[in-house]
Amino acid sequence: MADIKVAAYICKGCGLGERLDTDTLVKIAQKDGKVQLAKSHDFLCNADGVAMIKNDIANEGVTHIMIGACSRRAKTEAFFFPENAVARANLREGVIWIRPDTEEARETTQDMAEDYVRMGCAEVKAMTAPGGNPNTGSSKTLLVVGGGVTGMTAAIEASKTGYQVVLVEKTGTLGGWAGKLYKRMPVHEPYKTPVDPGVADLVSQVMGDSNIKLYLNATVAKTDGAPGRFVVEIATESGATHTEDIGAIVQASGFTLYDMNKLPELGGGKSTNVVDQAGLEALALEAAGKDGVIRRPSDGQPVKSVVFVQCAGQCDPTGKHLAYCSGFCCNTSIKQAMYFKDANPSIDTTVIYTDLRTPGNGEDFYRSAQEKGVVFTKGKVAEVVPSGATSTVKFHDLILDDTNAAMLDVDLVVLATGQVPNSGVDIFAAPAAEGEVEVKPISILNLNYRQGSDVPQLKQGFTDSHFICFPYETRRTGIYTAGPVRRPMDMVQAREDATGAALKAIQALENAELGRAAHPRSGDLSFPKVRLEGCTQCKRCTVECPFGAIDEDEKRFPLFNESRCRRCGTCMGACPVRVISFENYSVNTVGAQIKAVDIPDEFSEKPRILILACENDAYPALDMAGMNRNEYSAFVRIIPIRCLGSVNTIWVTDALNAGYDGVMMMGCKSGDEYQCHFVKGSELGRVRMSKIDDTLKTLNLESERVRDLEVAITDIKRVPEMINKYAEELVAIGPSPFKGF
Amino acid sequence: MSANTAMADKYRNNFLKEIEEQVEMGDWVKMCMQCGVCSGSCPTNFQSAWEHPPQELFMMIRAGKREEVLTTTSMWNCTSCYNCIVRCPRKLPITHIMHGIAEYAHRLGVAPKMQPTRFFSGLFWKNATKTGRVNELKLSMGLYFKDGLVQGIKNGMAMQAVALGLVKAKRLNVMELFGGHKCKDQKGIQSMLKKAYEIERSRKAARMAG
Amino acid sequence: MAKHEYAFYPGCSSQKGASASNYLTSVESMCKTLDVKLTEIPDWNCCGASIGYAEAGELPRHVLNARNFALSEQNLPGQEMVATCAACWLGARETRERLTHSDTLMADTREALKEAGLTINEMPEIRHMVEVLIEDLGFEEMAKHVVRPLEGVKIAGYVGCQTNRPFGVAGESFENPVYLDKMVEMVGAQSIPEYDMKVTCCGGALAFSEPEKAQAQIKDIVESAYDHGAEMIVTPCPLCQANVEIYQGQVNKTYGTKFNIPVLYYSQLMVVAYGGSAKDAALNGQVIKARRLEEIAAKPVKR
Amino acid sequence: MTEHVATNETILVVGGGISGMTAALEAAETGKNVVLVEKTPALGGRTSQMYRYFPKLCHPVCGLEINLRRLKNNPRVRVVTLAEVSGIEGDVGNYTATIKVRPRYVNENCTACGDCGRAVETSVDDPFNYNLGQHKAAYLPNAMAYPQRYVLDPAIIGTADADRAKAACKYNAIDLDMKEETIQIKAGAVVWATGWKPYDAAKIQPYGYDRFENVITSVEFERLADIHGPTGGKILRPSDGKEAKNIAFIQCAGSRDENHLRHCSRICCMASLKQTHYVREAYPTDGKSTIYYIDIRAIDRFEDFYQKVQADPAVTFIKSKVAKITEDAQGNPVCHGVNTEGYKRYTTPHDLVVLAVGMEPSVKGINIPGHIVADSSGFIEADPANGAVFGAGCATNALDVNRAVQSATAAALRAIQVVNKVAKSEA
Repeated sequence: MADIKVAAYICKGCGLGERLDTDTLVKIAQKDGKVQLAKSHDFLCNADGVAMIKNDIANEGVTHIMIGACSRRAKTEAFFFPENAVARANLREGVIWIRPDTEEARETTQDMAEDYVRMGCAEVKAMTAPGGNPNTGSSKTLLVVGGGVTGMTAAIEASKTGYQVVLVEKTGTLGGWAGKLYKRMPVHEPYKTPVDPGVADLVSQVMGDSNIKLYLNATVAKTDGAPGRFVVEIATESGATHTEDIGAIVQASGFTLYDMNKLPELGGGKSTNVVDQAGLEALALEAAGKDGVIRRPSDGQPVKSVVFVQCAGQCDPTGKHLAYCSGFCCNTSIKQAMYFKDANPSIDTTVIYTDLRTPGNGEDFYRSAQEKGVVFTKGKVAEVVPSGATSTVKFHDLILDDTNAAMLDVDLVVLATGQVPNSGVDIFAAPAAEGEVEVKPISILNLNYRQGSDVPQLKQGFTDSHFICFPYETRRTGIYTAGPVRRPMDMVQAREDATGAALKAIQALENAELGRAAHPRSGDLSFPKVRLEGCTQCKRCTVECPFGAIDEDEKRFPLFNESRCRRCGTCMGACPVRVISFENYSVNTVGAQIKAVDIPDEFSEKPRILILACENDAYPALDMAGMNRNEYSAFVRIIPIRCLGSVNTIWVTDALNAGYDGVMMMGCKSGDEYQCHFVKGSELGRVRMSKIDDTLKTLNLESERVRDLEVAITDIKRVPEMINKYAEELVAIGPSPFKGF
Repeated sequence: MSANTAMADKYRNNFLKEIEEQVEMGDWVKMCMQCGVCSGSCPTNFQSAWEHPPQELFMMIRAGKREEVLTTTSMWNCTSCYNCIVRCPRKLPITHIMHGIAEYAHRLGVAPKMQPTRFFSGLFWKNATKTGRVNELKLSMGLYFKDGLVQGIKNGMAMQAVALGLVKAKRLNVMELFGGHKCKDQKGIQSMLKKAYEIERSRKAARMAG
Repeated sequence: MAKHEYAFYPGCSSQKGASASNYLTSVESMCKTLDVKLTEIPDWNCCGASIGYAEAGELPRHVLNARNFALSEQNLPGQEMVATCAACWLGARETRERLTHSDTLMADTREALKEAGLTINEMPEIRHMVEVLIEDLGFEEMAKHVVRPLEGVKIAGYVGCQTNRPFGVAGESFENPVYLDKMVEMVGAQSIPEYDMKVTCCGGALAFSEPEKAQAQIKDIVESAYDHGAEMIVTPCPLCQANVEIYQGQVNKTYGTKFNIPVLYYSQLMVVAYGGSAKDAALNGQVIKARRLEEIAAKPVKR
Repeated sequence: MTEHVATNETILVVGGGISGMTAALEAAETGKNVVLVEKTPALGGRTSQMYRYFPKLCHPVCGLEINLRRLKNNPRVRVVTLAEVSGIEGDVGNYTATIKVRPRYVNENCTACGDCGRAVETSVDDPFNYNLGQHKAAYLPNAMAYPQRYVLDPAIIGTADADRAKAACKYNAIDLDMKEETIQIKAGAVVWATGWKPYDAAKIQPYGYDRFENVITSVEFERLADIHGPTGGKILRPSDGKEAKNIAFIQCAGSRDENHLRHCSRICCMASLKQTHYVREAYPTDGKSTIYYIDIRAIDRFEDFYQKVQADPAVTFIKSKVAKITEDAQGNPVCHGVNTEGYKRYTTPHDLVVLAVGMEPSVKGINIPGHIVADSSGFIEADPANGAVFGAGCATNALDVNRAVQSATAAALRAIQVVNKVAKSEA
């Protein structure tokens, strides 16, 4: 390690000076922390205090800084030293604000502060300022997969921003679903009448754009590499494959209408006069090409009555069909009903729905349809019975509570069947059971990743993302999904989504070149380093990485693709031989803190509890508990961690061996509704820790000595309560037998 | 063939169209989104339920339930309080539609025969237009005696206290039975109204033809 | 030359010996004090009222009102039409709205009017007396004339339907209009803003045809007034006044209640507060005597 | 966050809610300089006042924490709080925005130690809690507030309280002489992300929001459920502090109504479905929710959330627009109406009524500097006439958070396209 100079600064402001013996803290930093320079300051975060630190960096050659003041979440502008390794000992939110200001509490409070100073010094010494990722790529070309409205929009917007685009479309024409439409819902006021889909315009923009390289009748045969340096093989109809260097990828593979043949009870597949929404668009286009009269497929007679059946095979709680609502179909049926009414008001058009869903200005569109005489009936369609050239639609009229309601002699029935995402292979799907025939969907990206060929999916085949706050963050860095493959959506949203995805892709390739991490640790220059000599090829890191960043080289050793890495540290937590580390976060930076704590002997009646707290939720919750002066035990020592997934069991065993009486782990909610910003981190951490009991047995320790807790950022009351309760329980269990060894 | 069957025949199975063309404000019926705020706002619906509240009538019209709609007593319970109108999120003039459907049912002669409000409504109009001004006494008497002499006397007795109070307070004048208030130009009023009916009839016929 | 002049449309119920004759009397005295000149529209006719709908149809109803417009325009050019009856005001105003928004309807109306030798060029504005008081005079002006405040009298302001919906008095809410409460306070009495039946329908014309339905409404209206400690009820509408007042006896029979609360017009309160006699206020016109008000009316005027 | 100089390669983002923060951060993390202007004293906006998000029931402040950390680590974003854009001059690639900055009376020395808050005696309504509660006139806007810096309410300036605050501050962070100032910011493109405001429930007269204490809005209900809220997360009703266990949720309070908002606000149904979980959470055994609705708009992936709530026996769905609310002797709001599914009349008392109020764009009524094309509801429409002023989030449409973030990210790219052109032309 290059020669480092560590300086510790203890702040006396915000009551620290009054509540703590800061002179002792300075001595502790020197004596136990072994820092070369230790100072205290009345008001460290003000201009003068910061100037002092800057001066020490400039003139004293200080490289490592330990700040004993407020939480690492506070005063970030003041204590901003990007060139240096910095650790913060949280003496304010973490000590004086959570302890009573009483004589009897004074000693334990001081103990706490002293330990945090020791820990801070130990941590910073184990850190180095990140040097940056050496294996960056510099390709500035985007790959867009899918030539529908979403894909074309992404391509056009990226080009407008000044980037090269490779656009791959599996069919012979651009346009996708939208290309098959007669008209679309209006996008500007007035929201009254269907308008031209505007696809032709998009197509000509793509065609005329020199930045966009178009492959038709082509698919992605292989995707290799990482953001900034993807190598993509594109297979074309002719059999020839082309190789492209790609910086980032937008997957806009769109959707397929749910197959109406799965709905025989609604007449699906039983009669040519029962069509899905695509079928109706085709009839409308055909009519537009002739006399404008939409005709009955079976015998070409003009349609005089049409019924639209909403939620056909959707919103189905039984699990037989789609569980979700596709969102766009109500407006689509309204639009299609207008095809008839605008052409000939005397055509009877009825929409049968359970909940009509026309958000935003769609409400105007709904009103307009009513004005045009489209009849809306709240009902559940039980059966569509085709006979001869017409059909009978049997339904339960929910308003008139008529279970035997029926529409007779209906010329045409349109089933609104909804969207099924084309998201490729579900790489984490359970293998087909015995006898069950497995129809594997075709891969979209053919990723040459250790973890599989496509972007992981969440529920119902839609690609996984941190659904609410960070919708674009898939589990494959530099690959962004957009359009109905991400969630059901209409054209307006798809275009918006495509534009956003284009930005994320551009951002990814720009940052990949600079070696900067992508969301959520955006800009982090650290990256995992591995001591291959120590590696046992157990493959846990390659299996567990939530982002599929790690492959295996030909010698079966883990092969890190740094620019795929999101810096969560899950690999580090998974590694049984502890050969993986980050410059600013490692088994050592945490381990050193654990060891730095001064463990009183068993007679002192001062138990010690180690808390490993997720820095995204648990740690802020503890901070805010402090801001609210919600007190908790002085026996805890808290270490923020990047993610529960990064917790290496060695920390726990080391702590217990060192005589800690208990360990609490605080991570985010896992499972389908996960709240972990690294998607699977907390889940993987939990799985790992569920096995800790065996370790405890070998040490013959009670299983109560380790506790795994789900903590949310709002638990500012609950967490202190849990801590205090646990502290009491440990007293009952008695001190750890390992004390004083 | 009765006016009713003529119309039913004319509009075959499109009752909604019939209502739109033949009923005052009928073309608003299609705009209802079945929120039910009208039904919930109606005082008489809450005192003693309507057979079919407004929003349900609108749905029945769309469902082509002609017979049930035209023969129900429901619309006749309207007190013209206008609560439904001011609360309707689609701004349907519900009060007027109710009156309109009632008037249409009455015109076709299918409205419930002895529905008291139907009777009173007609009575009121005749009373008012006969002389140009309402004669409250004749109006009340007319109403009491609608079910014949005996019932009329009963009704009269029942209302005696009320009537007496009004007489004492000089707010009911027995002399009204003989003559009473009236407009000078009654002839003008009569022919004016006659003309109005002609025009309205021809308009509705035209709509049906067109 | 009076401060304010209007073409007056009293309506059938306000005629001599009719159910709202006391309303008319009190309005006349009120207007004298406020220097408002009302000139009755010669040979005015019935508005048709909403209840006439079964026979009326659309055009005849409007033509009937249009005749009054024509007469007003012809005989009292430039003057706005003022109605004291809520139903007359509403019927007339509705017609005016429809005619303004439909040229066909207007054309048809003109054609029919010809038969009576009348025509419309400019339809007059249709105002309710309450609007005139609030908008043209204002509370301040009205208050000026109070010489005998109705101190300590607690009065429920019963607005009812037709002065309130669908048009209403400008700036008032359909659910909780406050102008009557303001008037009550203006005459020095105590208002009951929380009176929750203030816009409940009195049953309107159903009071005649289906009394039990109307009386169920009336019961709620009166009961709530009692619950809120009201000594009397005030209203701007003849039908409300009649329904709520004269059926209390029958309501008592049906529901075993002991209702006997006076129901007055705002104009009657004002006349008394303005120093007028019981006669000026036509208190003798009450079926349920407003004793308390009569006592006050007997008191000397503070000057 | 630092004080970089704005040029016409800078992107100005107006509004510091989740849309504005997203646009700002996405642009900054793509290497652009951004000035982020926020009207209130702290970033976070409307979502930071919510207790949980649908459909995951996670906490908005969790995402806010991440966004704030991104911001703290990113020198490219300059944040200006208590600031409103009063005018925008110039054209695509070369705008100058005039920004009014209201005084905070607290400077960067503030450590958020809280001494001034303890010293001050006056309390004022707390807008963060929709005025359901009060806070001291020297206050930290909320627990997650960024900048983490106290604010003095103008009401106490010139009073003894202001002097108390100043005297209490050991770090001379309080500057009572601060005045409103007007600054000018150059920008090549502008992202307009001023979000939405809840529709004024008092205008929905039949529901008596202005007359009945126990009729509240959906946004207020969020504060009741939130641990940081006025009741510390207990669902107690305003009139008497009684536990509100039987709660009515009324949909389309303002939305889909030509007397109020013509558009559907999209989120309200989901918000109410989500809030039934709050009732369950607070009163697991005897909490009851009733949802009065016209159509439940649980669009796309939210449908299964709807199905889960439907399966909850403690939740009842009634297809009905409540006609009116009255109050009974016990102060219970009583809903009157008709269930239109089969015509059933009801008169039902509840402990508390929550109006799912509609979304009104904040831009409505106020005149956005530089003529923006808006629809009749006041939402900004995508239109070439807007030049390089791009709407984002709920300023453009009634959107849920997920869609707002989408929209903001897209707007960021549109802005980047403009400043990239500027950069090219200047290179």
